[in-house]
Formats: sequence, C-alpha cells, structure tokens
Amino acid sequence: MNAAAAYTTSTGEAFQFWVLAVVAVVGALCTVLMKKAVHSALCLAGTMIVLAVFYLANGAYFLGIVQIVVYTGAVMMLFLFVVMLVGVTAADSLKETLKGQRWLAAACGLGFGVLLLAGIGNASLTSFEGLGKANAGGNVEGLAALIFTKYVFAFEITGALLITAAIGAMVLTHRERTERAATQREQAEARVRTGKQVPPLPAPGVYARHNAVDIPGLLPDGTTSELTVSETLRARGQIRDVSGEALADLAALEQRAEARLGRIERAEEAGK
Amino acid sequence: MSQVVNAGFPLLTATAAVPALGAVATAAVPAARRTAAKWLALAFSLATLALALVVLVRFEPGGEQYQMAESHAWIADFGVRYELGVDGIAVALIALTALLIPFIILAGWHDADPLAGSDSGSDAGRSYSWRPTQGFFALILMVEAMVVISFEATDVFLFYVFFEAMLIPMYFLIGGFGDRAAPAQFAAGTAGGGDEAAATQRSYAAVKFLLYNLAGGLIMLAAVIGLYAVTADDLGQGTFSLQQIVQARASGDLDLATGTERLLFLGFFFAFAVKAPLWPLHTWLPNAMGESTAPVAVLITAVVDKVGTFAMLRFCLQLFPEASKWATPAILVLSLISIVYGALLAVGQRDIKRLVAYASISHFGFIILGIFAMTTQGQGGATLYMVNHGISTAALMLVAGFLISRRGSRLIADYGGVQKVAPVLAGTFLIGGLATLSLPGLAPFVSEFLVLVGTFSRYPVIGIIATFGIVLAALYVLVLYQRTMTGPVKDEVRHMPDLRIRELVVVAPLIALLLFLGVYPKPLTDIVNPAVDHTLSVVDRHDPKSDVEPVRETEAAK
Amino acid sequence: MENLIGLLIAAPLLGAAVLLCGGRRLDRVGHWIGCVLAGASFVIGVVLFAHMLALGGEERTLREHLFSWVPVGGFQADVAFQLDQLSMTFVLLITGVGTLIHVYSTGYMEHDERRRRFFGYLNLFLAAMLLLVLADNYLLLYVGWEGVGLASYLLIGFWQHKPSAATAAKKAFIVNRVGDMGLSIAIMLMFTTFGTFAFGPVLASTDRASEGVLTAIGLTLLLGACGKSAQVPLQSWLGDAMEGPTPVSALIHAATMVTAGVYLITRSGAIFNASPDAQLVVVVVGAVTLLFGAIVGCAKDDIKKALAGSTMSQIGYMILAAGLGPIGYAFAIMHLVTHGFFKAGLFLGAGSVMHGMNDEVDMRKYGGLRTYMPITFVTFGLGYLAIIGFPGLSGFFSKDKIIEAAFAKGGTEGWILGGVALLGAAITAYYMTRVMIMTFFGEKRWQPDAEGNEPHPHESPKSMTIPMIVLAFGSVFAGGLFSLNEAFVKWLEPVTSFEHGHSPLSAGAVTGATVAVMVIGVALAWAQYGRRPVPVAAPRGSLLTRAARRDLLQDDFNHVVLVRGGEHLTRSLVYLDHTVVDGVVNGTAASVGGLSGRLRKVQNGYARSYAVSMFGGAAVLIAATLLMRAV
Amino acid sequence: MNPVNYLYLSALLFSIGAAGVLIRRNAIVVFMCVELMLNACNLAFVTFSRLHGNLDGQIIAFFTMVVAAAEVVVGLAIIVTIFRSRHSASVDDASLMKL
Repeated sequence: MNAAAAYTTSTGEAFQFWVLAVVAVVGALCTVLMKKAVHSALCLAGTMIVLAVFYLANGAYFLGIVQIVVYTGAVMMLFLFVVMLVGVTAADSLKETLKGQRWLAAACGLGFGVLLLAGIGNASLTSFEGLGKANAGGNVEGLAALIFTKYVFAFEITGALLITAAIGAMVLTHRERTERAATQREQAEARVRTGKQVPPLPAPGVYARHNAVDIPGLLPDGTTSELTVSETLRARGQIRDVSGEALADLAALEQRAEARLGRIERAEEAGK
Repeated sequence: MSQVVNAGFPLLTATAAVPALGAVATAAVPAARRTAAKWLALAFSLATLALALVVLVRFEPGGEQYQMAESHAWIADFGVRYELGVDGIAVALIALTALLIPFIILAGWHDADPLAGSDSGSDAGRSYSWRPTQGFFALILMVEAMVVISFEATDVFLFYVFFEAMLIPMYFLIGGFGDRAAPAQFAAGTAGGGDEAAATQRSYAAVKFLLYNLAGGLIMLAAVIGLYAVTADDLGQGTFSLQQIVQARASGDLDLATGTERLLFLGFFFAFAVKAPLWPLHTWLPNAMGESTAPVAVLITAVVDKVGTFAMLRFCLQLFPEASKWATPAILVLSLISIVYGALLAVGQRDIKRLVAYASISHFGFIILGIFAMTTQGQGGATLYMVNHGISTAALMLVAGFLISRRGSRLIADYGGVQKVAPVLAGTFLIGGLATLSLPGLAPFVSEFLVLVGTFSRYPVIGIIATFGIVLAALYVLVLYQRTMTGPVKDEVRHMPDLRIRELVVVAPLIALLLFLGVYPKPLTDIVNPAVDHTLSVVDRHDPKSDVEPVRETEAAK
Repeated sequence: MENLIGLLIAAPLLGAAVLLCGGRRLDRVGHWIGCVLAGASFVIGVVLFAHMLALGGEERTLREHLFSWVPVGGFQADVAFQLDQLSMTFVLLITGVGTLIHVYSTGYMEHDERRRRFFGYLNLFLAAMLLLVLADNYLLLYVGWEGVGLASYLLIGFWQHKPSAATAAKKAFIVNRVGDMGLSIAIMLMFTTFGTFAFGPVLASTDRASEGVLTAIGLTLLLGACGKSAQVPLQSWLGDAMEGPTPVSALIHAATMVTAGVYLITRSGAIFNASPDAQLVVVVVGAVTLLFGAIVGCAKDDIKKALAGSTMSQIGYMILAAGLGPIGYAFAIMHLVTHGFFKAGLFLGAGSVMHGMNDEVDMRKYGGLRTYMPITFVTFGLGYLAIIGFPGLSGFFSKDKIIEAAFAKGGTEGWILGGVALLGAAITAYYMTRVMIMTFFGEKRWQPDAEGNEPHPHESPKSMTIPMIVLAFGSVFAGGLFSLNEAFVKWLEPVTSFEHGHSPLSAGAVTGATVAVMVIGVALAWAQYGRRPVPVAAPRGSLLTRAARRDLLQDDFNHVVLVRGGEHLTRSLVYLDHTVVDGVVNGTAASVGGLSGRLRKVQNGYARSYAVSMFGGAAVLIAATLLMRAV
Repeated sequence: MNPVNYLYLSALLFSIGAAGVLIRRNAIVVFMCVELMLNACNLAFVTFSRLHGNLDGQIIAFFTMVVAAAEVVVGLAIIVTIFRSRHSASVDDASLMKL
C-alpha cells in the first residue's frame, strides 16, 4: 500500500496535504508571532509533527520517524528546558527597538518568498518517478546502503561534529567554581556586617487551607511581607496575595463563635 | 638602445645608495648618542656630495645623451627595468641636491634636540626609546636618496616608485618636527597651549602635503599604466624605458592617437604640477613650509619640488612632444598667473616663511614658463633657475630660520632694527633677499633673464607680463627686509646674538656660490646646453630667428 | 694698455669687498682704504686718458674682452669692456668727483661708528657705476645699472634706524626697478630683433630694422632712463633720497648715478636718431621734468630737497638735449659734466652747512651764515653762479648751448622747447638765489633746539673744505675749457656724431635772452627774500606753492593709486587664496568626511540589522540570477 | 495533486522562518525560526527525492537534521551562558559590535 502511495498522489493525499498544510503554515506563523517563547515552542512542535507526516506521505518513512523522535521529541524538549531556565513567563516586548527593522524584515521575507515561489514556478519539474523502485528493498535499507557506501565520509564527519557539539555545549554551560564557597559562619558574619536581615528570613504564610510557598506571610497588622516569598517567584511576579480573604475568614469565624456562645446561654435558661 | 651600459663601477647607484645607507646607520645610533648621530649623518651627506662631484666630473657634455647608464631587469613580466642614466640637467640637479643636504643638516643641527624645559619631564620618561634626533637626520638622508635616484631614473616606473615614496619621509619631517618658534608665536595662550595649536597646525600641513601629492601621484599612476598598455599594444612587449619609447616614437613604431597622448600627458603633468607647484595647485606649499622647520622647508622647496619641474622636462616633453605643444598655451598662462599671483601674495604675507613660500611659487612659475617656452634660452634658463633658486632660497630661508630661532616668532611684525644688533645676520639676509629678487651679479639673475628672453622671443606679450614679476619681487623682498631689519630696534631683539660660527659655515659657502654662478655661470651652461638642445630636438622646436642679420663686429668697429 | 680697463673697476670693487667683509678690525683705517682705492682708480683713468689722447681720433676706442658670460644658444653675453671718448668722459667724472667725495666723507662721517661700511658702499657704487659706463653690451650695462641702484639703496638707507630713511631707500629701489623693467624689455627686443645686444652690432645695424621696433626699443630705453635719472613720471624717489648722508646725495643723486639715463640715451643715439617719435617723447619728458623740478625746487625749505629739485630740472635739460639728436648729444654730456662739478659742490656746501648747524636742514632756520663759514660761502656761491649760468662760468656755456640747440630743433617745436628752456633758466636763477639768500644772507634765524643746545655754526675741517674748493674751481673753469674752439664737441664727435644746429635766432640773441631771464629770476628772488626778513615759520603760500611743497602731488597720486590700490589687491588676493583656491580643496575633504560619518551609522552593531542586509543581499542576488536566466 | 505543492509549502515556511529570524529579539525564538527554516529545506529535499526517484535527497535531509541538532545544542548552550552573564536573552543586548 505504501508503494502505491509513493507514486500516485491520491486524492486522499491531496486532502491530507491541504488540511495539514494550513495547520503547518498557521503553526509557523504562530511560532513567529507568539508573545511568549513557550507558545512559540509549542506551535513549532506542531508544525514539525505535520512535517513528519508529510515526510511519511512522501515515502521517507525513516525520516518521518526521526523527525518525530529527534526533533519533536528531543530538540523541542531541549528548547522547552531552556525556556524554563530563562523564564517561562518572560515575554519579550514586541515593541521594535531598531527603526524600520520590522518592515525591512517583513519585506525581505515576503520578497524572498515571492522569489522562491517564482523560481519553483519557472523550474521545469516534469520528471516524476516516485520512490517505488528506490524503496523497493525498504526505505531504511536503501538509506543505510547509501549512507555506508556513498556518503560514508560525510556520515563519519557528522558524527565527529555531533561529539564536538556535545563537548562544546558542556564546556560552554559548565561553570568551574573559582573561589571557595562561603561557609555558614562566614555568611552569618557577612549578614551581621551588612546589618540587614540578621535573623533567617521569615517563613511563608501557612494556613489550614493554604500551604504554599507563593503566599507571603502576614505581618501583625495584617499586611503581607514580601520577604517571606522566595525571590525567584518574586522576580516572576507570581506572589499570590490572600491576605484579603484571610481577614474575611477570620471575621466569619468570630461571628460563628458568637452564635455558638449564644445557644449555650439559651440552653441554660431551658434547664431551669 | 643607443646607450652603452657601462659594466664598471655603478656610480649612479652608489650616489643614491650612500645616503640610504646613511639613513639606516643614523637611525640605528643609540638614543643617548645624539651628537654622534648628527656627525654620522653629516659624514654620509658629505660622502654623497663627493660622489656627486665625481659624477659631475666624469660627465662629458659633448657625449651621448644619457651617460654612466645602468640597466638591469627588475620586474621582467611588466618590462620594468632598473635603468639609470644622467643627462646634463640631471647631473646639475644631483649636484645641487648633494650640495644642499650637508648645509641643511648643519642648519638643522639643534632643531631635533629633545626640548629642554617645558616637556623635558615627559622627555626624560621616553629618553630611552624616544630618538627624535636620529629620526630627523635619517629622514633627511632618506629623502636625499630618493630624490637622487628619481633624478637618475630613466625608467618611468622606477621614477614613479621613488617619486611617490619620497612623500613618506617628507610627511614625517613636516608633521613630526615643528618650528621651535611655535610656542612663542602663540604667546597669547600659555606656551603649552601654543604647543598644542602648533601641533595641530603642523599635522594639518603634513596631511595636506600628503593628500595633495598622493592625488597627483595616483593620477600619474593611471597614466603610467596607460603608457604601458599603449606600448604593449604597439611594440608587442610593453616597456617603461624612456629611451625605448622615445626611439620608438621617433622611428614611428609607436604612434599614439592624439587623444590618448593628450590624456597621458595630462596625467603626468598633473602630478608634476602639484609637486612643482603650479597655480592653482599650490596651496599646500605655504602651509608645509610655514609649519616645518627652516631646513625642512628648504628641503621641500629647494630639492623635492625640483623633481616636479625636472620631470616635466625629462618625461612630459620627451614622452609626449605633440601633446606638450598642444598644452603649451594653457600652461604658459597658468605659470604666468603663478608668477604674478605668488608675488602679490608674498607681498601680503605677515609670516616670514609663508612669504618665502609664496615667493617660491612665483619662481616656480618662472621655471615652468621657461620649460614650456620651448626655446634654448628658456629651457636652459629654466634648468639654471632650478639650481639657482635652490641655492638662493636655501640661503634666504636658512638665515630666516636662524632669525626665527633667535626671537621665537615667525611674524614679521615681531622684528625690527635687527640690522643694528646683528649686522652679519642682516647682511646675509639681505644678500639672500637680493638673490631672490634676482639682482644682477647674483646667480638667479642669469637664469631669470634667460627665461624672460627665451619666452619673449617666442611669446612677446607673455614675456612682458612676466617681467612685472621682477618689480613685485623687489617689492616683497625689500618690504620684508625693511620691516624686519631696519627701523628702531625693538626691545625683544635688543639682545639678539649675531650669527654663530656654525651658521656662518652654512651661509657663507652658499653666498659665495651665488656670487660665482652669477659672475661665471659658463661651467653650468656648458653642461646643461647639450641636454636642452636634445630635448628641443625631440620636441622639434627651434629658436625663432632674429628679424635682421646684425652688422658684424668688424664693420661695426668703423 | 687695454687690460687696465678691468683694473679700473677692480680697484673699487676690491675696496668694497675688503671693507664689507673686513670686520671691525678695519674700522680705524677703513675710510683711508676706501679713499686710496678710489684715488687709484682715478689715476688709472687719467693714465688711460693720456693714452687715448695719444691715439688718433678714429682708433680711440679701446676694448677688453674678459670672458664669455652667459652663452646659451644664440644668446651670447660677454663680460667685455669698451672705452671710447664717451665712456672716458664719464670715467674721469666718476672717479674724479668720487675721489673728492670720498675725501670729504672722511670728515663728514667722522663721528659715525659705521663709517667703514659707508666707505665700502661708496666703493661698491664706484665699481658699479664704472661697470655701467664701460660695458660693451646692454646686458652688462644692465648689471652696472642695477648695481648702482643697489649701492644707492644701501646708501640712502644708511641711517636705517630712521624709518624715513629705510622707506626712502625702498622707494628708490622699487621705482628704479620699474625703470629697469623697461631696460630689460628693451634688451629682449634687441635680442629678438638683432639676435644680439652688444653696442657695436646693434647700433651699427639700426638701419636694417623697422622703425616701429626701433621706436619700441627707444621708448623702453627711455623708461629705464626715466627711472634712473628721476624724470617724470618716475621722479618721485629723488626727493626722498635726500634722507641719505649728504656726500651720497652729492655723488650719487647729483653728479653721477642720476645722469646714467643721459648716458644711456646718448649711447643708444643711433636708435633714437632712427626713430623721430621716440626722440619727440624724449624731449617732451625732458622739457616737462625741467619745469617740474624747477617749480618743486622753488617751494622747498629743506635745502637738500631744494637742490634735489634743481638736480631733477638740470637733468631735464640734459635729457632734452639728448632728445634733440646729434645737435644735442655733445651738449647734453657737456652740461652733465659741468653740472657734476657745480651740483656736487653745492651739495657739499649744503653738507658743510648742516655739519655746522647740528644737521639742521630747514633753510628758514639758517641765515647770515656767510660770516660764520666763509669758505663754504665762497665755494657755494661760485657753484651758485655756475648753475644759474652767470656769464663766464661753466654752467653758462653748457646751458646756453642747450637752449640754442633747443631752438635749433626748428619749427614750432623748436620755439616751444626753446621757450621752456629759457623759462627753466629763469626759474633756476630764482630758486637758487632763494637758497643762497635764505642760507647765507639776512640775519641769523636759528634757535636752540629741543635739547636747548644752541647750534654754533663753524667752518668745516680741511678734509671737507678742500674738495669743495676743488669742485668750485671745476665749476668755474670747466665750461670755458670745454668750449675753447669746441674742444669737447670735437672730442665726443666720433661717438655721438655731432652736427651744427641751425637756430632761427642768432647765437648772440640766445645768449642775450639767457642772461636776461637769469637777471630777471635773480631780481625776483631778491625782491621776495632779500629785501624783507624771511619768516621762520613757512607762510601758507599760494596753491601752487603748497602743491610744489608736496612734489606737485605726485607722491599723493602714487600713494592713493599704487600703494593703497596695491594693498587692497594683495589683501583681497590673500583672502581669495585662503577661501576660494584653498576652500575648494578643504571643501572636498570636508564633504568626504561628512559622507563617511553618515555611512558609519549603518554599522549599528545590532546582529539583526546585519542579518537583514545579508538576507536582502541574498534576495537581490537570487533575483539577479533569475533575471539573467529569464533574459 | 501535483507534489510540487510540497515545494511551494516549503518555500512558504522558509520565508516565514526567515522573517521570524529577522523580527524576533528573543534568542530562543530566533533559534526556533532557524529550525523552521531547516525543516522547510528538509521538506524540499524529501519532495525532490520523491520527484527524482532516488534517496539522495533524503540522505541530505538526514544530514541536515544531524547538523541542526548539533547547532541547537551549541546555540542553546551559548544562549544560556549569555543569559547567565547579562540576565537577558535578547539578541539586541549583545550589541557589542557597535562602536
């Protein structure tokens, strides 16, 4: 069946193409236009999956799988990790700093696209064999045969390249500690010397119903204390301020207590 | 090739090589041994002078055009040869160069000493590595070497290389070694501020000099390449050799299209006109001469600029005779403008050195006028003029330098009554000035009159207008002398010392030479005449005949 | 014998060299060296004169060829001398008077610490002047011509700490340069016309050249003569030249140098004879100057300036005579010689007076000096009589002849010229008498000067009086000797080809007229200055007087037109050179700088904008290739 | 349907990616756009291999993926380092080339 799918573009494939092509383009556009990096990453992943499907449809089964596994699986996840590292919610303002950059870029992209399309339109693409013969012995075997015969050197070199890249990545990201880490005593002395926040930081607000690190504790006057939340969350602006409802709960509690005490008094009168 | 390449001692190469070696040696002298460097440079320049005199003696005026020729392949692929040879004109100018350099070195004896006082502090810091004196004298010798070899080169490319390379040492000489007069001149501000201003002025002048000449040089380069292309087309194998090209043109193997020849001519002429300098390409000269020290100024105007006028004679006329004739009217008018214009501006100057500079512009006008008058008297006179102008300007400018170094100002207004306190200085200054206004009995008169006669005999009107130059010359020289030397003695100059021995040694020989060449220029004319005749035969122009055949002495005696 | 000619020049030249280079150690003997060498040259001159007399009239021209000076192509200039009767006359005059004045100067300059240099300059002048009159070609003459100009420059400006002196010297040199320009153009014309500029060939072949050319040559020569001889329009320098020491005024600006113009015209007689137009211009110039100088002389109160005006006027006579052609040359030279005697004498007298009067020059502050300095009075008086043409004294003979010749020019021209000459004679008598009276007669008018030291007029030392006496003798007898059966004319005839003029008036009538006008002039002057006392402060005077005091406004004209105009021209040119010629270049440089500065902004360092340009470039390339393919 | 449409699609995606590279300032997103461009190329390769009926196109696409992976690894490492040093992932902040 896949052989047949190889060299006749069936209406099914056409349908599939038109639907998925739209999806792919939309995904690509979102990748470019989304405000938050996370969203871009997800959209890109979607586009890549679509592309994987297209590979399969074009009879490149091995590549299709690799596309899903390596790209959508590994590379995109790597992206997401980095995004997390940098800060998911750190959205870069879309306000352009370079004068005219955006319009130039758009124009370039557009013009380039037009050029490519025009080029493809002019190209005389008459031949259409389909991969029937090539994939006769199985697609993977065919590729393997080529890789290990004709493209063996290129293959080896790409291997070397990968290793180098891996080492390079490690070298770049690894940070050697150049000076001895300060001991607790030293830190304490430093704190005393600087004179701010001598005791340990206060704990976050902990209540019967809420127990989370992102809730600041309340000061005696009922206002919140930023210090009680870890600064990473502070930096991301993810502090949940619940002081309002806490006070409301307190009020309700007292009222209920009043009621109970009242009932008790009535019970005493009935006993006489 | 009608020239015999003498296998003997390469005299011309030696003449150019000795100063070059001297430059290297002088530069290599350790920083502390300044005086040693000076003496070394002087010795080398004197050796060069000796060699130049040998050349002068061994040159037979009657002989073939280019003598003591040397010829070796240099860049075979492009037909570039290391080809040297001297005709009478070149011999005279080489002698002049070699003669002037020792005086320049002597005159600049203290000009490059590290300044005492004001910036000695900073100097002490650098004194291990900082070696201005060695640099100064090394650069002067380097310039001498390049000038000499470009007088000798008979290969256009070889000439071009050194014609351009000359700019580098000159640039550093102008920009690097200012006038000791500068601080006092800006006496309004603090001396330091004065130094500052002077330094900026200086670098401005140096850059201007460089850019002007580079522009000219680039255009010439284009013309040189064009020439090569043309020869390559017509002769099959391209060449830069002057003699080959001239012969080929004479024999008709090489005939340039009129347009091409004119373009090439203009390319060459532009470069030489900048160097000469010819109005309106002259404005670099006053700045350069004004800002640099007097010896360097002499080097510029008396030696380096001569290469320009010399090259007009040797290359422009001989390579492109037809185009030269075509361009003659325009060039004559330009040189005429230079003469009058330069003189008038000299009258209007307030700065001694700039005055001399504009005077030189006027004189260069005379030289170019003589060259393009295309008569024996004109070109002979022009050649003499190159030599005489070199000597006379050297005399005037060096004495002016001594004067300036005493008072520390270049402004004419700062002087007055010097004659009373320093009579010898004033006397030598006056003689230099009289030479500049070409008083009969001093060398420049002969050449100037020859130029005038030569021009007049072919272009009477131009000749007459040029004659106004001598009145203007009298005007600016005497005004300068009157304002500086005569009148009541100013307090600033009251204690000015008279010329010292070293300075007398510099000036006296020059003055003696001026007198000698003024009274008995025959040796020089004998050397120059054949060369001039040859040039004229190449251009084929002949002196106009006199209208009437005069009665001979015999019958006149009746 | 010929090679003595070189020595003639060499002696004073040597003196100049020794004195100027000798340095202080010669200060004590310097002046004597100068006198001895001048005298030596005079002796040589006399010897040559004797030798020449021994020869026959025809071969009296001695030549000496030293060496070839500037040989370039057809241009052959030699250093060669030619001593004929004309040159001989000048040689004797120059060396003779020169020596006397040297002697005089020893006394006059006694108290000047730069006396040695003064004598050096005087010797230099003698050498140059001798070269001028001995040269056998025009170029060599030109050398002498400028040489005397230089000497006069140095001597006028000798007291150069006085700004007035320095300015006067400069003015003299530059005005002369204008004349020299004429002379050099004349030489060029000769070279292009005849192919040579030696006296012999040129003068012998004038008949072969066209008259137009000859006129041009003549006029340019005249321009030169005007410069050197202070003729209108180039006369303005002579008055200021009196700033120089008095011996200088006597030697250079009265006796010798200023007469060089006359020598030039006489020497070039052949050219002028061949071109009547040139001659006409010459006589006009002479006549105008004659009156001009005389009028100026009447108005000056400065004794030297008055004498200078008189010099101008007398040279006007000579030029006039020279312009008359063969009938005048001889008399021009004769008047030149006699004038050399009496004018030198007068100047020396004036110098002696100033010497006694603390260098006071204003005649209104003199008066009655005849009793204080008798010798000066007598010699000055004899010179006075000579110049006004008192019968029997030398001035009488020479001037009378010139006036006669002027009439002999014939036609209305003759009458006009003769009349002018007569009028000049009258004015001469007038102003000379004025000088005489104001200086030596009347009561004394001098007062103590600013420092309060009263001048004590006294007779000058021997060294000064003796030359004055000798010159006085000359001014008395020279004319008479020369006129004894026309000795002088005959002597000069071989050179200047004399012919008798045919005057419409008889010689006697002319003489009578001359004497008559002379008497009238004297009488007028006596009436004005002799009968009533002379006011010390100069009266305002008539318009003419005031103009004449200012040299008839000629200087003002020069100042306004030439000096001021020149200043404006140069200043505007300097500005132009700085803004336009230089501005173009600097403008180009500046524009290039600005452009690069603007281009620099493209390199903003943002990777993205670089990327845009790269990407756009790629797009353009693709488009280009596609288009190529499409085409 | 004509498989050339795949090529058109790849061209479109490539242009969009390019525009993104030029427009976005967040280095990570820029990288994503680069990936997008690479994938577009891959699609073209694959399509061509199908059109011409041989597998070389796929091989090239395969190599492209490898290289892309390497590039991502190193690139992200660089981004992280930059972020550490200057607390920002904006490419404009790394504009030290400006004079």
